Amino acid sequence: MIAPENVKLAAPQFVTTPPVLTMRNMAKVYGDVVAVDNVDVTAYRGEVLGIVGESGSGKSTLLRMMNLEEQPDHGNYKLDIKKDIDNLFELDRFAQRQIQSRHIGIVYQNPHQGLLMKHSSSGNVAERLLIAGERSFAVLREKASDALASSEFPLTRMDAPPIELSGGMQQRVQLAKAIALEPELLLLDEPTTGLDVSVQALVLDTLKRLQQQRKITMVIVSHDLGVIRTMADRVMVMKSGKVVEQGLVDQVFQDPQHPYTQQLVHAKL
Amino acid sequence: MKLKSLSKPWEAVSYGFLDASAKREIRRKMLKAVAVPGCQMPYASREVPMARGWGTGGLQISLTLMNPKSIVKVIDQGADDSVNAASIRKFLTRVTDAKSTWDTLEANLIQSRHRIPEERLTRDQILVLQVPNPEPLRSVEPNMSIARQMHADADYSRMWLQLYEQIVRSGRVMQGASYPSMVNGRHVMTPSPIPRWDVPKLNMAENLTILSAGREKRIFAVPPHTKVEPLVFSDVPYKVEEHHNLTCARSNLQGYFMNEIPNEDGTSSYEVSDSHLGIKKLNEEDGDTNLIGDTWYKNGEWQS
Amino acid sequence: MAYVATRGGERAIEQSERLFREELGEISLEKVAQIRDALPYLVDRVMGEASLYDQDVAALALTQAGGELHEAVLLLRAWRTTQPRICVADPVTQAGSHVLRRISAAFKDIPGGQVLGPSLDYAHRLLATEVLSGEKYQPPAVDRADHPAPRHQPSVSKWLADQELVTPSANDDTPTDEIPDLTREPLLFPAKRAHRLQSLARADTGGVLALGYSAMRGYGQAHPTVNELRLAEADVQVTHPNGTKFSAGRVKISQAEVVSKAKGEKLDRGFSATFGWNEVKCIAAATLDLNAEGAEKNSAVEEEFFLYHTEGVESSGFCIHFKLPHYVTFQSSLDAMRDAKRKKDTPKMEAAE
Amino acid sequence: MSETQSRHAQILNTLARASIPASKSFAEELLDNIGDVEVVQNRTGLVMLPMHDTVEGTSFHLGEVLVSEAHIKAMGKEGYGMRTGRDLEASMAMAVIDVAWQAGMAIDRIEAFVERQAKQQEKDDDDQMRAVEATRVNMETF
Amino acid sequence: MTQSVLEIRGLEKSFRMHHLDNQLHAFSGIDLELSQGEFVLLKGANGVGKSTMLRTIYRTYLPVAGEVIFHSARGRIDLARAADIDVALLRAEEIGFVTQFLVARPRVAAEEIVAEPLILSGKSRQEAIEKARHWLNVFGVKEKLWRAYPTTFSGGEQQKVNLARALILPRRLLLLDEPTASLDVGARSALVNRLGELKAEGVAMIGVFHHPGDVQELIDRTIDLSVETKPRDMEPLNVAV
Repeated sequence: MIAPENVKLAAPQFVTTPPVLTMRNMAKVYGDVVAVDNVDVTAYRGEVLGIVGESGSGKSTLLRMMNLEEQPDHGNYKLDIKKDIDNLFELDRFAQRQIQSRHIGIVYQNPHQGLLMKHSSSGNVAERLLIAGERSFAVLREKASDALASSEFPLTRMDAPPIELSGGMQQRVQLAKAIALEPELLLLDEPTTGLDVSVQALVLDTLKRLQQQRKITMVIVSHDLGVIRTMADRVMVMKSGKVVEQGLVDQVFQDPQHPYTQQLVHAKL
Repeated sequence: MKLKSLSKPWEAVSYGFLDASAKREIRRKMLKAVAVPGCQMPYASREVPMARGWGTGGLQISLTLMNPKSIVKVIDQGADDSVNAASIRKFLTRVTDAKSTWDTLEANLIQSRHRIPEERLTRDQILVLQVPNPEPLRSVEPNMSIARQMHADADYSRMWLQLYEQIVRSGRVMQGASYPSMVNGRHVMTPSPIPRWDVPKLNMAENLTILSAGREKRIFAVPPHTKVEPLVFSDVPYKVEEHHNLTCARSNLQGYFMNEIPNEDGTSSYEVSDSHLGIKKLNEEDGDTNLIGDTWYKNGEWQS
Repeated sequence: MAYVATRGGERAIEQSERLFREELGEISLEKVAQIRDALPYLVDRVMGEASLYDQDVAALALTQAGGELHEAVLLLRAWRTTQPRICVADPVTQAGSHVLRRISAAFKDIPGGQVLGPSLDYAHRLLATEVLSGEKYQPPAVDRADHPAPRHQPSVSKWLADQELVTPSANDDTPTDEIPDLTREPLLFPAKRAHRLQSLARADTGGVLALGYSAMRGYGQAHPTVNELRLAEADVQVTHPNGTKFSAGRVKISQAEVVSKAKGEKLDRGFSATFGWNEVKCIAAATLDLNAEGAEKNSAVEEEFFLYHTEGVESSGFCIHFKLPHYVTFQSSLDAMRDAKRKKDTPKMEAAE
Repeated sequence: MSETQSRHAQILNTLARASIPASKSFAEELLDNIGDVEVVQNRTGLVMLPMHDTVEGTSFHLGEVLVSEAHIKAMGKEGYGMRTGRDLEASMAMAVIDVAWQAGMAIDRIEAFVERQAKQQEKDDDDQMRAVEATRVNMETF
Repeated sequence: MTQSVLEIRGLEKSFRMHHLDNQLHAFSGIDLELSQGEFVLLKGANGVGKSTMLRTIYRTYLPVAGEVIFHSARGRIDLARAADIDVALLRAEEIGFVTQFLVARPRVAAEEIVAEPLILSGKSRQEAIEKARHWLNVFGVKEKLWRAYPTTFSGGEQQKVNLARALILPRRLLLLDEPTASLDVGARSALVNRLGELKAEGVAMIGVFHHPGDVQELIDRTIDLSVETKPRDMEPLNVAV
């Protein structure tokens, strides 16, 4: 018999490049609640890793850890771009912020979390470049408009503040900000939740195209199985802080192994 | 023997008003501030007999630095005779028995609100600037705890962003006075609300400048020969106020920072902001010579 | 002959101060005594906000400032800087204070009983207009009880702790000389609890009330119930050179402890105390203390927000400093505005050059 | 605490709150026979008054109390007076009475003076607390 | 001697339905070998597990026993046990799965969708688009539709776009799950031609066809699953890949 777990743990035979992101034994407890319970994550260059689970499953906490916003109780986090650093969580706050601002992009569900709503949209993007030390106004303008254009944001509105824009446009500004420095890792936390279905499709499409063009490694967290199915190559299913199942996205959706995944898939399909 | 003969009369005010422990704390914090140029050092800030916001920060520094040999100049908005300058000068000399002067060249301690004199300061002079808001990040981050963390991280992107936004909206950097400046390549400080005209005077200056905010309880410093660079984009140059070609209606001085005086007919006339510089000019016209010292600007042009 | 500017400024400020003082008129010991005796609660408020306890000096400050509260507090605080610090007294404890009023709104009755003491809480607020017609108002005397109330009262807090409804307070064994003092060291955040409570003790009554009230109305996260409110007198316990401890006299203090209505298994609590009798400040300040834990950044109940903004001397000083000339900074902004307008009027943006 | 020290504390407590005119005139009487007095300290100043918070037990400063202080040496003893307020002569009077009591001078008269003052203070306190007791809310209503 | 592409031994698939506390058996004991350029037809009655088998090879379904040895250009690998990331890599480069269903994305033009596999495999955009237009033309999609969004197309037109996309890139192994169903005559013959070309290029194919007659001339071997295995029930989920 073939145990599904063994398949999951099989060492890659053909893919020999090291993973872009490797997390081992990530754990976080809030009070009495175990938010993340010894989770391992591996993500390879150019792939889209989906994480599904209900609210409270720990998926967002895990994503915040990937963004170095949240420190785990224990665990090991390595990014390929910083090969010499065995565990990013052992770095001081300052060094973590350097990595966060230069190598990781994030799109939050709530644009208020990711954007300065009253600054210009281009300024929101420019801030990322400023953090990285860009000091030419002309270059800031150029790079901000490039990033906005890549996110399919209409450049006629590049100096409009996000507060005057629709939800879909706000997410494009977030996306432009996230990709402005061409990060190795793009994190998406429920990026389309709360948008109209049609707008949601457009934003997902932009994401997909961008991901393919730039071969970015993307981790997308959502409770919406449809979003994960559209976007992800591989998927991890989380429940109560644990990964109950992971696999290729079609396999997890069509031949789920774990009782919880079966229940989830049956309920949602 | 009577109780009266044993008891002392009821009165006690220390020399220089502040008690020894307060002066000691301020001296220590000034040393720290000099050691880490541009970094804000918190201090207790004692209450003095003047309302907060009226120069109590500068006053505490002056009171700590002064001795009976001090010659102090106090200016407010460039003027020695402005009401608050007069009030502070009166208090300083009363509690220290020091001499006061209006002449920048004669003073060894200059307490100022919002201006740096036009005549170059020397290594033997200390400039004390009164600071209302010591935190350059205040406009982008009102929370002090977060702002402190940003300084620790040298994270000034929000400040740059503010300049970016101003150019996007108005076509130029709109920051008037208090132009945020990088000190010694590490800490961004507010040079207190001096006009942009005065900021270059801090860069690699001969004199020590101490900046002190009494209400906000912060001291910071620009030691002599320290870099002070206004935050500017590499392709958008720093611009001082366009006062190069203005002429003082009273003294005929030209090429210094001016005050605009609205006329009844809707036009404006101008008056040199460094009031004692104007007085010297008038006195030179009356026959005195060489009253005006070396100045940072000549004919409106910066002299490096 | 050298040109000399007229010293208009110095003359003007001198005459301005004279004008103010002339209108107030003579200040005499009798006048100060009258203010001290007629307005004890106002004197209390000034002593509390100045954090300097002396009724005579506080009454003098009030008289000299014509009743301008912020000025009076500033006068006292500035004078305080000139006085040497002799020593630190032993800490006032709940058990050691002489209680003249104590009530709890959390319980109908409490060990030791509800003692109203002097209060207008249940009085009808009617103006004694007959006084303006020349009649005298003579307050009726208190019908004294045949036995005195106990000097000391048990604390409601202690009872709650015994019931395990609150986490009992640990005993702070900081030597008195090392108790943090924000008049000698800067306030930094997160603030030491001793700094927070000291700052609230000195805070502006109106400011604390406004922010505390906003928390009570729902901008905070916890709703207060008064667990125990006390007006008391406390001994100033000092030490004779030979080591004997004694009380150098008594001062009036007020204190309030509030509790949140239970969310978890234990009640959250807030505390405040101040010099003088000033109940409203203590309840409002204790409400801020109650709400501070885990408060949102930049909300009114966040420690940094309320401590900075209830410092009466700083806030009033900063507010009136806007009367000082600002023409240099204004000029600098005007220059930028005019330049920006010129650029708008010409088509090309300099920034894009 | 020794018995003497405890008595000393009672005397100091009483003297600190004693009538100022009475204390002064009594001290003046004592002064005639005290001999040389060295004044170590006589000043007004501040006593920091901390308090225990009932929530976390933290000691914090309520503020400062203005006191007058007198510290003298006479007859081989150190006399000390401190009372709230700014009256330097009042604290000096306290120090004088204190130093005399410690030196065993005019003990009977001092004890009698202290006794009178203590009684008066007791009476004032009792009157105040009976007024307070009248404001007690009787909760046993049914 | 042609090279072996796929060696299946003792392959078994069943589905465990936790919520029904039930085990659904699909097939067991399958052995199969496939060489370069070989075309194998899977046949058997409805519900015998033909599609299930294709999906098990593709790893949409996890086999419960047996081996699926694939001779990749990179070496030999057991698809039943390979790491997900390796399977994903092989799907991108060597193993294609062709169905009649298109997963179109909004606001992506037909030619972009078709060109995508080529772009992902590293071809230049221009070259990929040219090839895409060629194949759209071959499968009979009118030129005016090339730059339109397939989300608005009829089912038949979508299917053509799908085939063009699925077959644009030569693979080592193609799994064909009734790709001809409901195709019009022209498209069907174009498909058969294309499959023939691919076969000639050495692509190994294994397929399920509703009308095997359509591909009669390509078939090298037929495997009857009704004989090979004992089916007990239908597939649990029938969801398009």
